[in-house]
Amino acid sequence: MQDRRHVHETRQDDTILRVRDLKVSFRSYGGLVQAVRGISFDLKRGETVAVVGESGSGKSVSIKTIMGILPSNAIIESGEIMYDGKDLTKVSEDDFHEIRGKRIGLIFQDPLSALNPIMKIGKQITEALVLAQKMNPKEARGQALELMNAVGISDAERRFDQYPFQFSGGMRQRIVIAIALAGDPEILICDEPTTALDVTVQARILELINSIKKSRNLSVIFITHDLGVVANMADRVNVMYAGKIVETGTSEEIFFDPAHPYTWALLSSMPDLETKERLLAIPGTPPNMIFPPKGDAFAPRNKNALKIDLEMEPPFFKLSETHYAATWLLHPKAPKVELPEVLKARIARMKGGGELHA
Amino acid sequence: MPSSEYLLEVQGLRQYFASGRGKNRLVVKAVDDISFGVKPAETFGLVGESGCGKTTTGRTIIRLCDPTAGRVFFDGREVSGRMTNDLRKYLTDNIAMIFQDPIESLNPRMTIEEIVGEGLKVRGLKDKAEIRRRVVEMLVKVGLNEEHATRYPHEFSGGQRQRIGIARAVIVKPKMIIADEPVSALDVSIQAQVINLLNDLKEELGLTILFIAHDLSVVKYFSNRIGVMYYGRLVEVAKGDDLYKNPLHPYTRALLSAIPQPNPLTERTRQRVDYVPDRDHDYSTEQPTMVEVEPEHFVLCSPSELLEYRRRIAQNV
Amino acid sequence: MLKYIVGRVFAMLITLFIIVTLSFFVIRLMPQNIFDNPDLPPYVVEILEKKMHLDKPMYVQYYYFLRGIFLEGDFGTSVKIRPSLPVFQVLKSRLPISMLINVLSLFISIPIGITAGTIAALRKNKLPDHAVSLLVVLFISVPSFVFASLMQYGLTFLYPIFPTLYNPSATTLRQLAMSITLPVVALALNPIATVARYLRGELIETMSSEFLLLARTKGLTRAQAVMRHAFRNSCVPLVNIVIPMFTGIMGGSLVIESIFSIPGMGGMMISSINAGDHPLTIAILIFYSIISLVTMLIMDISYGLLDPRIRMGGRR
Amino acid sequence: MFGRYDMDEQIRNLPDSYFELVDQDQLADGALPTTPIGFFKDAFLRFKKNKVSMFSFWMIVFIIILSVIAPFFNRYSYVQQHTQLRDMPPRIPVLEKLGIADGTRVLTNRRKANIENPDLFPPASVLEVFNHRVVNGVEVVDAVIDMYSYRNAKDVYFWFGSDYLGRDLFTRLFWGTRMSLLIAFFAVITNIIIGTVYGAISGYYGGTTDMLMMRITEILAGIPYLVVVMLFILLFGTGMFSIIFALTVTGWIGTARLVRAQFYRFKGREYVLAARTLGVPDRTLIFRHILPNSVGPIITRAMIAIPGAIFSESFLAFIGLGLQAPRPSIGILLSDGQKVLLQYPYQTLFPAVLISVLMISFNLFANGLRDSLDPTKRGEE
Repeated sequence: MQDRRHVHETRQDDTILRVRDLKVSFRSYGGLVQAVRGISFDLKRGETVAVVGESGSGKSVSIKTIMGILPSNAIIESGEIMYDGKDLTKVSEDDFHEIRGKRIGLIFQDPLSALNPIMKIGKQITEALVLAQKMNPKEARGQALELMNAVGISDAERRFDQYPFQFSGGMRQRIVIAIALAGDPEILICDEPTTALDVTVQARILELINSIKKSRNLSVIFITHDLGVVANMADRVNVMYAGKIVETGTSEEIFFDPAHPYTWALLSSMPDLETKERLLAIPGTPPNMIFPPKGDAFAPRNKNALKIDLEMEPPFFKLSETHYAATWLLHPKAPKVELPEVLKARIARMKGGGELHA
Repeated sequence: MPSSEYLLEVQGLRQYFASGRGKNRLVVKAVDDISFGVKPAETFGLVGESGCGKTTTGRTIIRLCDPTAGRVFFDGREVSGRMTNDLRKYLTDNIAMIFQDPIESLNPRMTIEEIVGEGLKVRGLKDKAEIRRRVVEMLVKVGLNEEHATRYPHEFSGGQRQRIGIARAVIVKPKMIIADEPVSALDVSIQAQVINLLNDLKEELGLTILFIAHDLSVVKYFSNRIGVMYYGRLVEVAKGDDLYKNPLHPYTRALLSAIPQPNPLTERTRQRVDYVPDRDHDYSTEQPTMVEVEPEHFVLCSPSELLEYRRRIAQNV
Repeated sequence: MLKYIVGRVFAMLITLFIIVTLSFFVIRLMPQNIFDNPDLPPYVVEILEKKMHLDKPMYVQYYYFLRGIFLEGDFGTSVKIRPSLPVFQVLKSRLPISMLINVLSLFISIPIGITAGTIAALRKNKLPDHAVSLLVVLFISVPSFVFASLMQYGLTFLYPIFPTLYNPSATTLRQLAMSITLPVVALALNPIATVARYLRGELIETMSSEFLLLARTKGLTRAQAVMRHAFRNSCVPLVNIVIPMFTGIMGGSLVIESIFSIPGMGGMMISSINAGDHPLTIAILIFYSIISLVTMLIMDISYGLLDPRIRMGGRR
Repeated sequence: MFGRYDMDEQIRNLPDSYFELVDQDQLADGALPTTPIGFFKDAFLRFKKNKVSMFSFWMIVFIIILSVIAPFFNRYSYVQQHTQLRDMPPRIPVLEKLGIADGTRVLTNRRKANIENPDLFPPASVLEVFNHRVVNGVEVVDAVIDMYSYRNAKDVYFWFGSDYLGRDLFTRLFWGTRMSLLIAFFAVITNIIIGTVYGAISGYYGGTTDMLMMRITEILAGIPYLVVVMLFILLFGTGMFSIIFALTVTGWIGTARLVRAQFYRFKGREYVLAARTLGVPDRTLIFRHILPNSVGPIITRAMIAIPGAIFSESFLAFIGLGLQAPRPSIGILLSDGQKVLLQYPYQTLFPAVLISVLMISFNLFANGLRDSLDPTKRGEE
């Protein structure tokens, strides 16, 4: 289970985006905030990769880096983001607008603040087509109307000339999706696209993203803190904590065979509709990223912390071809630590399949 | 008529907000004729989407706003009438509130000791050492320590602030607590801390809780009974398990079907149900009323819908 | 939108009415009689008083005063500066040059201020920003009449580039331009700084907004995103500060006109105040009020036009 | 692809003792690394770091102190006239030796005969004669004249010169500064008090009260500031209090709006609601929960209003509606100086510099204050 792993350079033809050892920091008044501390992951064509973590775990910063929209006080300390033969961390601002929109699209968390309040939504959808792709306005309008229909905005002709404040939250998010799709990108990055929405609206937006992904063969990076959403969307999952990926695997591996204590905690800290037992609370608070802890960043909050956790950063241990976790508990010399009872029970229940809505 | 069964009883509560005048007058029926009761030492969950009036309901009960119509009884005494000093004292002595936003709900200019101790001070406690002692005792109870008493809110993390908010509410020994989305602004890993703390306090102090949230999973985990709200109306009230096994109102069914579960197996096959009021109800001839379909399971429905619901229950059991 | 405009016009009329009423009572409460000239024989005073309805009770006088202004456009008669000339006539001769200077100051200050503010925002915390900030503090702090004096001494006396005083007999455009340059510049410095400071703040805020990020992720270049989204959005609230700016210019113009001896409303107002020609003073004040109320109205309406949330009946 | 460490030798052979569980059953919240700092102390600390604002602050203090004590530096009073010594140029001991402020004046285009006539110009007073030329057959020169010798007042020093009535401008300037500052301070204090009370009532009670009160301010604000001030002064005369009140008539509206907005915002804040549910009385809510949180913008506004009031006062003085003679204010000095600008520029220079420095200082001070009182920047260094 802990074999030496080599990077398979040969099998990268279906890999569309490769992130390697990315480190991003922010200059702040208090010091250098180490937001992302060396993450690596691949995005394959046509798959959805979820990045799960709580606020401050560095998930939004990593996708801002991919999009080249970091604020000016950010520093990319090291690493590369390989896309289409180019390293996106080295692409200049002047060239980056060729990639944004046309190749990589982004959907925002808050659809209200993401739309310009005083510009007609039709114009917001078409402006990139007209300005960046030199399409003539009439053609662009036709394409925009098509897109609006595709994302489920009915009565598109009339709504084309309306302003964002005339739409509901769910509709605004649909507009943002239409804008992201306007450039016909091959990668779609979703930054908590449903956090600001109600559950029923969220369900519809997730369905929409899934169906668009299929029909356009998109590769999706999906950022969220909601494991339910992850289960719904993701083929593969990266769990982030304190600026690092601590576990990565397929959706099934993460949900049914989690290996990192933080993943355990995430899975068992929130009740689902059938939970009765006491929740497993993670004590303490996430670390201050100006002074990230030595060793395993999660150790101070981990009931099963080992001595080495406080000294040395754990490497990735391989559990399967697709499943890796960075925790010393997987070291052969480590004591066997059982899954928490709550989690065991829950996984058993999950594997039994939901009797929900049979 | 207040019955002895309930500690808090809400009857036909309405809360309308009007804006504009003349032709521009716009009335928002934030809460529109809702009735429910909360039994002593139980947790009643109020769930619904943003703008459904659940927060307004909580705020109206504790009289942060005056109700447009309807009556509210607490322990047999009406608390919805004209505000007198006596009534205010009765209300504030018995019901406390926990708020949603851990940043917004603590005064940035006051120390933790002042914030938590304010309720004691208002109740006439003058002895500073005694206030200090009780504040520290309370802080320890919510997992903080004495050193934290002299601190200002901005020095704490979200979860810690929320625990301070709980300490502030509990220190005055209320009989009931209205918890308005106490965990929704917190990070996932912190939510469990707060939920467990609330659970412990509830056991230890025998608190009655009105728990308001939009997350049905959390509400179901935490509450004995649940009320589902939709656009100002209470559409279904039932015990948690009944609601989950036998959702009757189409909105409840839509809500349940929309909740993403952290389980890739079920998620991939999940069938979402939409709720379209105009399609799902025909109220052209019959008006819906709140009816007890089975013991302790109330649904807002018309007589013909009632028949249909009864039939469904019979099949399921 | 129509409702919005009607509402604004209505509010403006109420304000105007209040100003007129206040003015009326101020004249009447003036300690001395406006005909206290001992040279006038009593019967003349009597005739005059009759003609101006001064022998009637207060409320009747008030009625005539209102009627004069609103129905006949009659603001009264000057008593000292240009005796027995209708005030309206006096104003008419003085108005054009004042308006020329004021409107010119406003019109040059807005583009310059916008440019400076934009440069400062785009080069935030760099040299251009610091330079603009320095000038902003200087121009906002130092009163326009200090600048006027400074320029008058420096540019007309030490280095006589411009004429010291306004040249009333200017015939060519060049002469006119030369003689109003200094007053216009003196009046424009403060508005330039105000616009620059305000726009810089607005732009910096808008540039960190999510919709600007979205605009960039669409594939617009930074310049396109800033111009089409940040810039336009930031200019809308500028309308809010243009109103007080224009009234500020008109106020400043009183002093500047007197410094450069410009025969405009300002000079007239100062001399009428000092001479105690109250009907004239008050007429000028009412006139000023009307101008600034109309400016306000125009700005309110343009705000509505620029911001769809108001135009469509939404809320501000 | 994932780790910099893989399961290589080094890692496989880590000592066993490393892999013991740490006893971490008690995972309580630790003590905080920071020391508690109250809001105002924090603001003060941050303000102190802003060098420009600190400098402005000390500049303001310096000018205030001067305005109090400077009039006692010499033996003149602000009304004392020296009819023989009108429009004297500045003359300051010590500096005069360096050729600055030495009481000289350049007279241009004078007949040479006159300059050389000892009855007109005592020989000691003529320091330099230059630019000899002939105009219309008359010999004409320019000359540097020591005005103090010329007027036979060798031991007289008008530090900033004298005005058209021979009054000492140094004394008048700082007397004037004192008057201007007093007027500004009083006007602003009244503004802030009225505005705060009005805005607080309007914002706190809301509803119909608020609507009515806001309609009133809307109409008042529609009347141009200048018009109100002038009507007021026309009616009540040009005394100091009349000016103060004139500046207050509509000046408070801005404050009221600001305070109302603050109250409106804060009264809906959850901590205020929380206090209400605890039974905290209105008085405490206002003074303990709302006001302390809105005091930052109010202070900043007051600081910005002071230079505004100084400006308005000098503006009124300029158009003849200021304090009455012989009382000086900066505006009156400027206005007087302006009349003789081209002949005696120093009469304008000193008040112009003073008012500029004062206004710049107040504005910079207010900027720094605003930044340090901004709660969103709290804890930053």
